[in-house]
Amino acid sequence: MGKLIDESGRRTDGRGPHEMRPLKLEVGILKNADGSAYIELGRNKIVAAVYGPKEVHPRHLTLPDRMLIKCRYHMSPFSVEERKPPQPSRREIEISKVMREALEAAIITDQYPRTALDIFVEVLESDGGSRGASITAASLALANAGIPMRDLVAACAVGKVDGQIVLDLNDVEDKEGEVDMPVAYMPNLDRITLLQMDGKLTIDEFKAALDLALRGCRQLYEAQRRALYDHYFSSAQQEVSK
Amino acid sequence: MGKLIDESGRRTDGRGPHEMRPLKLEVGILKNADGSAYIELGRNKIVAAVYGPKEVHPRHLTLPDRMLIKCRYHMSPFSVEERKPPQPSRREIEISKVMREALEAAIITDQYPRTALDIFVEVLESDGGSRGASITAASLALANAGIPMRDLVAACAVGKVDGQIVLDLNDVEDKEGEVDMPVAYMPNLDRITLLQMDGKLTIDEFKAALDLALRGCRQLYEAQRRALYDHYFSSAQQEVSK
Amino acid sequence: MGKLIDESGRRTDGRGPHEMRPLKLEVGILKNADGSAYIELGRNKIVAAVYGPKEVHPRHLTLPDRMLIKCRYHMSPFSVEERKPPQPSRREIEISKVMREALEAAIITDQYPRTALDIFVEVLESDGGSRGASITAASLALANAGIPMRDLVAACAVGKVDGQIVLDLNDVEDKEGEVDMPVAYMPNLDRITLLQMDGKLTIDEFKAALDLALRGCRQLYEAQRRALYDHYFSSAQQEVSK
Amino acid sequence: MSVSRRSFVVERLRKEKMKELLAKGQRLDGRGMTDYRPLSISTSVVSKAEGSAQVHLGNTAVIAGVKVALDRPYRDTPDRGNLIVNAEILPLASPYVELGPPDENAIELARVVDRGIRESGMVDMSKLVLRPGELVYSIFVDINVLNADGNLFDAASYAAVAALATARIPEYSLPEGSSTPTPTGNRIPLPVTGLPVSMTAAKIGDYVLYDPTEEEEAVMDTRLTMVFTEDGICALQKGGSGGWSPAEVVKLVEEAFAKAKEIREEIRRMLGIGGQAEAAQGSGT
Amino acid sequence: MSVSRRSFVVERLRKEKMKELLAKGQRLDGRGMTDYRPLSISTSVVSKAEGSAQVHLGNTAVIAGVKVALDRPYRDTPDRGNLIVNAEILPLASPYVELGPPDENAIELARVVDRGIRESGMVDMSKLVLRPGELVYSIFVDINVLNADGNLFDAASYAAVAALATARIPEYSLPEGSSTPTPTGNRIPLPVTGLPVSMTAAKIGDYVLYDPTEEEEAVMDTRLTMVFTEDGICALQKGGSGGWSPAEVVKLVEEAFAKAKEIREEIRRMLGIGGQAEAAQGSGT
Amino acid sequence: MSVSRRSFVVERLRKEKMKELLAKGQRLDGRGMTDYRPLSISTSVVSKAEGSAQVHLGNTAVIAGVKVALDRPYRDTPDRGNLIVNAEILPLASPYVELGPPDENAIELARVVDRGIRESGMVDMSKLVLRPGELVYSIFVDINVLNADGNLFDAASYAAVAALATARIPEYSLPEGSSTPTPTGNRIPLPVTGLPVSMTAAKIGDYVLYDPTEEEEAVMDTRLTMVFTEDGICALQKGGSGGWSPAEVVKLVEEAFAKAKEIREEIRRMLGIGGQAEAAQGSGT
Repeated sequence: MGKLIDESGRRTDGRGPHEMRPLKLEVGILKNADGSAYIELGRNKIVAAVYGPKEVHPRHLTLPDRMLIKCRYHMSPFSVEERKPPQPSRREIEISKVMREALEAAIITDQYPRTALDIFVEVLESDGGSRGASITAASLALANAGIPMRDLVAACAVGKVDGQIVLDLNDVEDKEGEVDMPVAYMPNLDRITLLQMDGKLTIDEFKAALDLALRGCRQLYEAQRRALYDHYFSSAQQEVSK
Repeated sequence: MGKLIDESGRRTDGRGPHEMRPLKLEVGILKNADGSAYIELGRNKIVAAVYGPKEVHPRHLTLPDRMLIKCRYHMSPFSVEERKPPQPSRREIEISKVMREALEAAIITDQYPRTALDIFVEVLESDGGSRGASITAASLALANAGIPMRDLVAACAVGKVDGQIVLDLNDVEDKEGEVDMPVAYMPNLDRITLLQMDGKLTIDEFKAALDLALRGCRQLYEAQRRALYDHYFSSAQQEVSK
Repeated sequence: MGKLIDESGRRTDGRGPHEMRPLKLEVGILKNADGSAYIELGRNKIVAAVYGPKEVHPRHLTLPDRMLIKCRYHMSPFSVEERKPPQPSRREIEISKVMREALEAAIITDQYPRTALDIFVEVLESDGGSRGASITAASLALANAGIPMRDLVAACAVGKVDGQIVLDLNDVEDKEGEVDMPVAYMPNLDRITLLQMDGKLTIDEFKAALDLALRGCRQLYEAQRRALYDHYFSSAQQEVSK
Repeated sequence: MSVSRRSFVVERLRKEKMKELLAKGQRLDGRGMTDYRPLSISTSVVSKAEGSAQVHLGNTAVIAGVKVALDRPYRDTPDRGNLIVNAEILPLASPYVELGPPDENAIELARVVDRGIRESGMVDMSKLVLRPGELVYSIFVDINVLNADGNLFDAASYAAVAALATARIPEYSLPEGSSTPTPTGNRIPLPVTGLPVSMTAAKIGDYVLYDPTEEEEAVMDTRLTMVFTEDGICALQKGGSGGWSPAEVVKLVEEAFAKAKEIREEIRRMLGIGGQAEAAQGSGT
Repeated sequence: MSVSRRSFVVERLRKEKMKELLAKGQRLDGRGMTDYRPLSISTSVVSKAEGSAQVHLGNTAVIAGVKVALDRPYRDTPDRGNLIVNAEILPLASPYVELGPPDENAIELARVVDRGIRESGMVDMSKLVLRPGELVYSIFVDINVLNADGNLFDAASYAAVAALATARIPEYSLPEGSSTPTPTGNRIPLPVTGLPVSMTAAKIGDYVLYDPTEEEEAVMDTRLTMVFTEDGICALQKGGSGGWSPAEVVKLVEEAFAKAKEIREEIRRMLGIGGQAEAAQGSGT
Repeated sequence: MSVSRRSFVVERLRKEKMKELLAKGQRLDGRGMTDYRPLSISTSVVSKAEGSAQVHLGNTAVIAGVKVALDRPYRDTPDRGNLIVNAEILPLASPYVELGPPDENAIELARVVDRGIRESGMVDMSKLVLRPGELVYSIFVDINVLNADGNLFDAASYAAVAALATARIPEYSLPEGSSTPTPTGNRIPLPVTGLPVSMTAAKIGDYVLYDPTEEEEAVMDTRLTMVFTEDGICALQKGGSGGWSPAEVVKLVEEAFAKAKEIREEIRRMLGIGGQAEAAQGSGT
């Protein structure tokens, strides 16, 4: 019996091992962006926005056969316990890269050659698992912007806490747990587009963790589809009622 | 009766409330610049230079209908009590912006579309009111460069010191006084092109302060015209006497 | 009798005053670079590489009548006693400049107008005299890249230690000696292309020091030619034996 | 935020259209000249921040967060806490934002908000001292512009003011003789004495209009941001490359001073705090 | 390292050619799908570093150096030494490197190597403490890529691991009551408990191949870097803008785990250290 | 300062014209080969600086200011004060200056001036110590180029030397046992022992000319800056992408050493200080 999971199998926030935190998804929340979305997962609060396709600038970066995709993951100074200086940290730069790669796998980039697409994510509050939540939201923002996609990307983290494999680490589990493993997944295409891990797992534990992560992603995927449906259905409603 | 104004109404440097510090203006003091000027106001010592109109660089910043104006206000490391690191501070960046806007109002920018104009100001010694003095000098440098202008811009600060509205704050009044309010003004066009204020004023005090600032600007304006006259008249003299 | 040279005229590493440290030169050691070389001089371990001639980027830096030469001298963080932060120091920026000028004198730059040439030097271990060793290696890398040259550039330092003029300062002599004077020289053209000095010398001492430096450079020059010969001769051998 | 990539033809056409409308006393979005867009403020939106507020002013959206740390006071104010205001116009806020460190627009925004708060005396910084010259509270206010649709100055100021007015910061004690501050476990409000109100108007041709949208700012001649206390004015910032006549400025300041009182009441209502006295009381130790 | 200036026509042709070969089970350099290129490791190559190693993996060349300083521990790990891993893809390593501060590729490289070392527990950082919360050893690992020909992750990891495993650092003592650490004059090994092994594979079309060259990476769909301890896996990093099926990942991890044991033995042999116990013993004090 | 935007056609024509003139022993401005342009030095021009000097050398104008702070000594010189020389080629100095942090030209300028001062022993840094290893005077010399018309090295050096030679710095005392330095209220001169003199010559074709203008530097093959003490030489810096023959260098150094004595006397006269002894005496304690 450890300190992060009690004898009845409850986690610090009362969840069971395979349970995800409360989730809220919203599409189209920013006026200027071509597409946008908002996610709350536990206390994570994250805004994602997409601009493009648009001209490439500076021009020599133009790709003749596909879209150039840029991505910025950024945490607000007040999003964490101790104020984070606003300039991008090495961690934020790495996450920006793996997020871009996770999302690019879903985008049909050759449909708009010689253009650029910017994906911006701002973490207003961070609570463990922010990169997964960011990908989940950014994927909705891409859909909202009308970017041609092969599938939605859903992402969450699994980990090992007090010796158990658990879904969707919260802040304290992320910091004090043994393992953190974020996964991004396109359920329809059965493709993993982000996979990171740190901490020690046996090979069998790894397989169980991956399996659990994919289940979490499928759950998020359903929520993403519902959020899109709600957004466009109610929009359609309004159009009709005009 | 306060510590900055004595019972007979004299300020720390012996001036009356509505009196300006000793002023010296010189035009055309740098050889390489297209236009330049020098101002001494109290212990302020400031050099201004103008380069342009010239090619825009990088080219994508070109404005098709007007001149692109850049402005840099910079303080020398030895210009203040405690050495200032040479890289531009946030204060210098803000002043560069409001200075540019204060001067741009006077420049007929559509006469040279697709060109650039650089305005550089270096504060060699700072003594309170350096932004006003900088604008006053830069305006002369613009005239010296032959840039087409609607009017000259004259600028000074007023403030509240020991409860009184006074003209042209010196260093100690700037730091220990209650209010600092820099104003830039084009007397001929009756237009205020810079207006900043910090500290508390009633609305009536504000009106009095503004009025005093405009009087100061008109005084500087006369000095600017005299400096230009002296510069070009003596030049003309020399031409003739050759 | 000083602390750096003993009564029998031996230096801290056992050398006589006019003796150079053990030297090792290798040509063509990196696969990707267009030319490369490696030098060991005492404990100095330095890699040099050349890329080009190639397109100029950004394009507005293009020189219509000659090659644009860039040069970067950089020390690895672990190359010195106390870890050096990886970003270029002011010292590294200055050395990059004088190195470029020392090498440019040997390059026939007008043979490839409108192109760029990059020279990169990485000091893996530094032991006094690294800029001279860097130039000596970079000169070989240029030759290895097939860049048209007027002559090879050989470079070493001389100095004053315990009152004596000595050749090829080692680390402790560099730090505790009285004078350090790096010299780069093209023996065939009899041209000095780098000359720096700090510390106090009489005019006569300076003349003696310069003389000694040129002797050192000629010695290095022979070693450079031998290294090139070995490299290309053995290459030729291999070609033939195929 | 740069508008350099805008088409100047479109800009010119829009300006003409706008002046036509203005001549009839109309704005593109139908507002009267002195009308503000709908304002909403939500506070305590970020639980990890000591205080936070999200402001919507029409389509302009800004979030501000307050964080607190213990630090040395600045050399010239040994007996006062530190106030640090920073602003970022996030790249997701507008197609015209460039990535990179804060540019002149973000810096100006932060500094004008800072002066409005600082000079109004809204937070009594002299109460944020643990040991003079040695240890004080540092109050960080970070402002993020999430959607830029004009009048960032007012929206950012309202967000910062609301975040400060509703913040609860961890209390520390530093007993005489000790050199390590210890948290008391209490969360205390900041010593807030009143609410400064930022008011911004723009001039297009001869017309003066309040709370300009991004479209209006793109064609404006000049702009004036005024920050008011209950009793007067505490900060001014003129913007844009045109000029104001002195008469226009005086009229504007008088008019806006009156109007600021309404907005102050509106903000108070949204923050759930009463009059100035009550606010002060609510924040007294 | 940027490949943006590569010709996309050439890239496409190469990809087709490569797939043709792969369909016959062949790679451009003749290796089998799971073969690594020849690996060589030289240690103690830089005498001013506390530890150093140069790795050649085919034409990829990397050098790593270890330096040590005394410093305060990080606030959240007061009872552990500091580990700082930095990587530079030197401009001399490839025609595609841009000058400037480390870009996302160099930062990712450093962070993945760091995680592999840190999470494996290779160095027992709890033994690198002189006084908890106050003074610890800071271990700097600086990685330089000298020639970039693919699979930088594995080569950089081997170099860093080898430099740490063979480092001899100056020992300090900090007697109770004293505030200045003094060198004992001894050089001691780091408390090394085992060797993590990085394994990287790339997928091109339906083919999975280990230790990709730069040419292979230029056309790959996706990549996976796995770091293994003796008992399991301790770090993962997926790269590239394609995706892996879950089945592929599981198969790859199982296969690579087995293969990592061979490489660990090879590295041990090159470092002249025996089994894990011996390595641990060699570094205990 | 970059000359990259100059027209190369004009450059070439000018070079030809210049060589024609030089063949007749003439320079564009009529000077002889070894003539310096008129030199003027004003000191104490900035009252907030501890020392300052403005130098005009022909149309080249430079201002230098000295500021002093108390600080820790550098680790390798615990018993000496700190000397920090910084130079900026201000954007107002020339159409070819790029905005931004000091580039290689400004850095080289600062470092060459620094070496001339430091190596000459002009300021006895060992006298600027309050407590060895703990607290010393830091002397900041900031150099601004106001108008760049060639030979910045000499002009900057004269300005820095003049500012240091005439500086009056606030004296501090640090009594045994105390840890806070207190100002004595006195202003004392720096411990100046002599004046280093910088001399620069350029080579165009076969002609060697002193104190080159910007026009001459634009077409020169190479340049040599030499700094002399009373007794010899203390710093050298070759510039430009051509080369000197050893014979040319030796001749130049001998000739310039003699000429430096004249310039040192001229500077002394302008600073109102007598011979070396007097200068040293004037600055004692």
